[in-house]
Amino acid sequence: MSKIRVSTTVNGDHAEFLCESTSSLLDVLRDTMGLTGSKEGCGSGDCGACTIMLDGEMVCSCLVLAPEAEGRTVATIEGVAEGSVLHPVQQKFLEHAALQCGFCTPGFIVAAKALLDRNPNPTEAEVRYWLAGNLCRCTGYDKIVRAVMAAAADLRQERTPA
Amino acid sequence: MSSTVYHAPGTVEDAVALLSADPTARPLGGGTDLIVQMRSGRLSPGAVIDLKRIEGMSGVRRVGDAFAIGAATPCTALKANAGLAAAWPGVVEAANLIGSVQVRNRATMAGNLCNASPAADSVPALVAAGAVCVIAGPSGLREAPVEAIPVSPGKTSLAPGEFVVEIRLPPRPAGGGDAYLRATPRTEMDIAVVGAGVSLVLDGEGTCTAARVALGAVGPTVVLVEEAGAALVGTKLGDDALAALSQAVQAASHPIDDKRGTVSYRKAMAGVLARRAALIAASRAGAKA
Amino acid sequence: MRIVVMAPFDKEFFGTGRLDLAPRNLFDLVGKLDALAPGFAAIAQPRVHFAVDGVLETDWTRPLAEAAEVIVLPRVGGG
Amino acid sequence: MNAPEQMKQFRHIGTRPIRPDGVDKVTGKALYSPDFKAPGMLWGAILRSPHPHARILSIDTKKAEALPGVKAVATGKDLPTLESLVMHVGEGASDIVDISHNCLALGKALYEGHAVAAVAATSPEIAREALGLIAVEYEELPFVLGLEEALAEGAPVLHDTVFTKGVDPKPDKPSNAAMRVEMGKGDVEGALASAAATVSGRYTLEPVHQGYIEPHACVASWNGDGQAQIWTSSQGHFAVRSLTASVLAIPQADIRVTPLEIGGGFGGKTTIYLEPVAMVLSKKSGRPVRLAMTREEVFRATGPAPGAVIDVRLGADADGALVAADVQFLYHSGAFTANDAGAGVSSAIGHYRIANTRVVGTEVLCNRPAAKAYRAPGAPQVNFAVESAMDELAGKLGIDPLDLRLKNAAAEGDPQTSGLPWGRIGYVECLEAAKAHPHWSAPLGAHQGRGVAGGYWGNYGGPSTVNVSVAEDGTITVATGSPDIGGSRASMAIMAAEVLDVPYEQVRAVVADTASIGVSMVTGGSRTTFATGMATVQAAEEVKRLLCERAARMWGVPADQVEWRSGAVACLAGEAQGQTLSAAAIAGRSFHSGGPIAAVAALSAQGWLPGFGVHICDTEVDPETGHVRIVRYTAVQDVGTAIHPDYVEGQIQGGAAQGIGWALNEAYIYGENGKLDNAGFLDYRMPVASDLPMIEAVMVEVPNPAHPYGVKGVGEVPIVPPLAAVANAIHAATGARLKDLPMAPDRVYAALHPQG
Repeated sequence: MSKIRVSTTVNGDHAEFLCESTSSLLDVLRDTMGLTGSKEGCGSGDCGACTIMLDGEMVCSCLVLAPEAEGRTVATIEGVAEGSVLHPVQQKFLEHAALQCGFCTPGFIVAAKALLDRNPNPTEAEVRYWLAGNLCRCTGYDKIVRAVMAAAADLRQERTPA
Repeated sequence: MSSTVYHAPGTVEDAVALLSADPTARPLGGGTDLIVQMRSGRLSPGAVIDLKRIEGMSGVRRVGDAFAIGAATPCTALKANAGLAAAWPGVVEAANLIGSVQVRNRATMAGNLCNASPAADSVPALVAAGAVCVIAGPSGLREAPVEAIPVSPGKTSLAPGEFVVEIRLPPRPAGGGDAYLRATPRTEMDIAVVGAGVSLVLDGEGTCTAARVALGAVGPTVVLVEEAGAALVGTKLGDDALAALSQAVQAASHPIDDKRGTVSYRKAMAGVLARRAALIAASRAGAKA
Repeated sequence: MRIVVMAPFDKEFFGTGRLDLAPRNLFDLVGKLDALAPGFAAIAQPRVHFAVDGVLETDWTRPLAEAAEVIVLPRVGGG
Repeated sequence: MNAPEQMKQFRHIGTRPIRPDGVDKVTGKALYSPDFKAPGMLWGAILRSPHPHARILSIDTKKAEALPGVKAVATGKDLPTLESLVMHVGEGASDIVDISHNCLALGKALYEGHAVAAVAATSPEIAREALGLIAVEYEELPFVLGLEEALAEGAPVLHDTVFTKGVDPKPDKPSNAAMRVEMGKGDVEGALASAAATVSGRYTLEPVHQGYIEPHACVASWNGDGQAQIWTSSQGHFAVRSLTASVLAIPQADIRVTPLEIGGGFGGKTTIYLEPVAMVLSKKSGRPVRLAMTREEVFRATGPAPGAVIDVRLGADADGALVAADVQFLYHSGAFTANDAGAGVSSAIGHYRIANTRVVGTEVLCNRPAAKAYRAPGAPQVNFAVESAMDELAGKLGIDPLDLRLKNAAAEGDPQTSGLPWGRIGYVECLEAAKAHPHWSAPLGAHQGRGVAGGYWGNYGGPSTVNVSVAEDGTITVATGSPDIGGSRASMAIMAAEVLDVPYEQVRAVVADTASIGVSMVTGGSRTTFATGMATVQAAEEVKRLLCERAARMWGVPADQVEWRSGAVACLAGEAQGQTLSAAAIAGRSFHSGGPIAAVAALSAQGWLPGFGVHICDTEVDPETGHVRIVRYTAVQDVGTAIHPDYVEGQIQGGAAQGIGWALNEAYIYGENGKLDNAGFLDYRMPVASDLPMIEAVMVEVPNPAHPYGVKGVGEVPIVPPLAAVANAIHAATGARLKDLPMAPDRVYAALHPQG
């Protein structure tokens, strides 16, 4: 069977790839495009390690067929920092030691950024429920939640300079 | 090698033609069930028909005081529609219990319905609300109540070539309110051990004039329990009425023992959740009555 | 010197939990124990810890002339 | 005892700098096992047994081999026949024959998911298709999953080569009881008979999985000259090397294992599953081969922690002094003899002073995946039973549960279960800190209850190699052989910077491959900060000595006329008196003063001490649904000295969260057919963020006198107390004593509504 040609935008750049009809977008990102920051922890949408933004909404890229990306906009962990300047969520994850093994971290950062982009002042409960689709086995979530709350505070400050 | 073909038709007619051409073809909405089943090898359709490129398939339309929800509308988009969320909070909440935010940004109520799992979260709420499906097929469009779609786990009443294009919710009745609750071990990312949806109408005195109660995961399909609704009608939802509701619900529950729950626990929870959901629905009805 | 052999090695190898031997060091002890129960030396490194006068000792070259008691006990690893 | 180092003012120890590998991990650049690709690489896949117990009559691979794109097929017959040899593999002892047969079954499939054959092909799709073309003829055999069932007369016996170890006389028949370990002293029955208060109970637990988010994966490339490379993540690449070499019967130095970033292990990545198979496929195909597990394969084929049946009896006098303890338990080994029973025996009751004790543990073989280490392996199960019984005893005696524990708590010099005296342990300090913590006396709401439990883990030391080298500009590289699973590069850099009194950023720590550093034991047993840290300190001290010696020679003064001061060498006498030479000044000219400056420390660390923890848990139980919410959680632990407190707290919080998951919802669920029914994260319910509150980690510091900075292992202890802490809190909230894990809503509901 011939492969499908897909034309899309990834982290702001035009990208084209060939894929099988049933390849996941995650497989294409990782194996075809070399963007291995998105991880596969389960392949069934239950762990969130493959979280990306598709047309501005966060989704599990393991549950998106690669051909579905035709004409759409994809943003991955690799595009979160601006060059060498980390996004406040990334910076706070470092400062709060919100990662141990780091495998779930890209998914958490994409998801946390998506939350703060729409809700700059989330409660702890809102953070916890928003991130419930991202499994972390190392941290018990404590430092992750603190890092996201701290990043939110940082971003609010940035938006309303004193 | 993958033998599944991917199609993204631009019209309902094309989608029907593609589905008719291959009885193993499956419509693809959010894919959160379909893709998992394909990956695990439980399902290998000859084709997947992506509905999202069809005009009007994504989004909530207001039709007078009623609502038409496109089959490819993700669950989170329901929450974003203030009118819908105010009119049918139980339905919107139910759809937004499925999976995680990531999953709900893709998952659709039509997919939840047509996956035909007895534990589908949005379905009891839709049934309680009296929702109707618009179905496209080789002979055009037809309508069917939501509860008529699933016939057994994984099986629907849809004929070859048919797919759900829209779910319609009626106008919220004056004095109406709805609610959905489920029991799960975790707070999120879980499958309902039991789910209960209640939609009811209260008159100015607080007396229930109409009620529909539907249950998930207590039988091979989501069930509408008419006796349970009847137990509320004519009452002010006092203890006796709620006890009668629980009893009716339990009598209509015929669950199985599986990895997610036991028969006795499911029956017990059906009673508890129906009662709690009825009280929430009533408070919502009262709030707007 | 008193050699105390704990479970499961007492029953697995020696049929007793008490031995009296005069090893130069723990390498020598392993050799003497293997002579009593062939096969012990093969499992000593992966499965056995020795305690000399109440303190775990992983250096088997340490002279034992002054020691009063060696305990042979199961090695516990971690995850 | 040494002077306590902690009295000193530290420059770096106890600070919280950003980890050196942090930016790679928050930007997605870090390379984990599944991320690695080699040029020309083939994609492998493994065929697994659909049966829990079956004889493999034949495997026909011809059709698979004929499929275009398939380059190699392997079965158990492609692995060499080995002599039985027990090896220490970091978390315990395993027979290399068992490890080989677990990588690829030979003769019999012993559990559903047991690897039976493997293929390598030019694409993952072709590899998967080829699996379907392998014809395996099975003769299904009766299977057994339960502990008591496996020991019953007439039960299917997994191995006709296993005769129970640790019983006298030696059995003359093979059985599923792989090993029996018994320790004790005194007259247990007599003491129980005359005790003022006794409690007894039977506790059960299902197997649980470590649940690391990164599935196992590796790439292997084995050349015709016998030399090979393996890229993989593991808790110990030297263990990967020695085990793979042993399974393949080849020299260890012919394999170079490059450690990739590891996405969680918790004990489960101290062994091998894929590497020898990828090696065989690579040799057959002449190309690098990647093997990676799906999540489902991880659940079906990699190590769960054993389930258990535990019988406990405790007796105390009227004042609450324990007089007797009898603990007898069975642990699942799964398909091959495992190691947890011995640890369970050592970890059951050693935290209390009890004159009359009997602890008996038995390893039981059954048709489940081979049990593997999981964070304090063997301790949480038996602790759940003992600390639940302690709670019940406190209730019976009318004594506060913390006071009952304080009254009996073991301290330095008290005997362990083995009879050895405890060293400088901190159980009493933890109990006192828990009692003084505001959580212990905070008010509770409706349907809420508070539970407490204490526990411990022995920790370990062992072999580590560290190379500290100074670049020409005076910056320092610390290379260790210990995979960094949760921030250890930061801890090593902190310790080296402390020794050298230089800025943290002047020191960079890396994990070196097996060809670039000496042998190091796995990152497991809570040993890395202790043992590899000790080697780091030793090597850094040697570098400091070398720098001083070089400076003295540069100045032409005797070595005792210089001194290390604020990260530089100061001259104390002669013409250069008052001058200083920085590391950069010395190292930059080191080619003319004797050569580059570097030091290796290779040691077997001794003097490790166990860690103790006390956890306080508040639960709220919905009486109508049995749903348990964790309202508040405080974990107190003696950590010796916290080198990087953030990562110490992180260990405590993560361990507590895993323990809470174990307590409430995690369990392997099997169908009647002997197949695992919940091999995925949806139905294997690990806690999600919304299931947990903040977990307050309280670090008590009782320094270890044997470590230069007082380190005690911290990683494993925190998973020990939560099981009972949660159970005791549920009891406090509801009056119901749950003795079977998990305490999922249906179980709690059933306990609250016994009549249904």
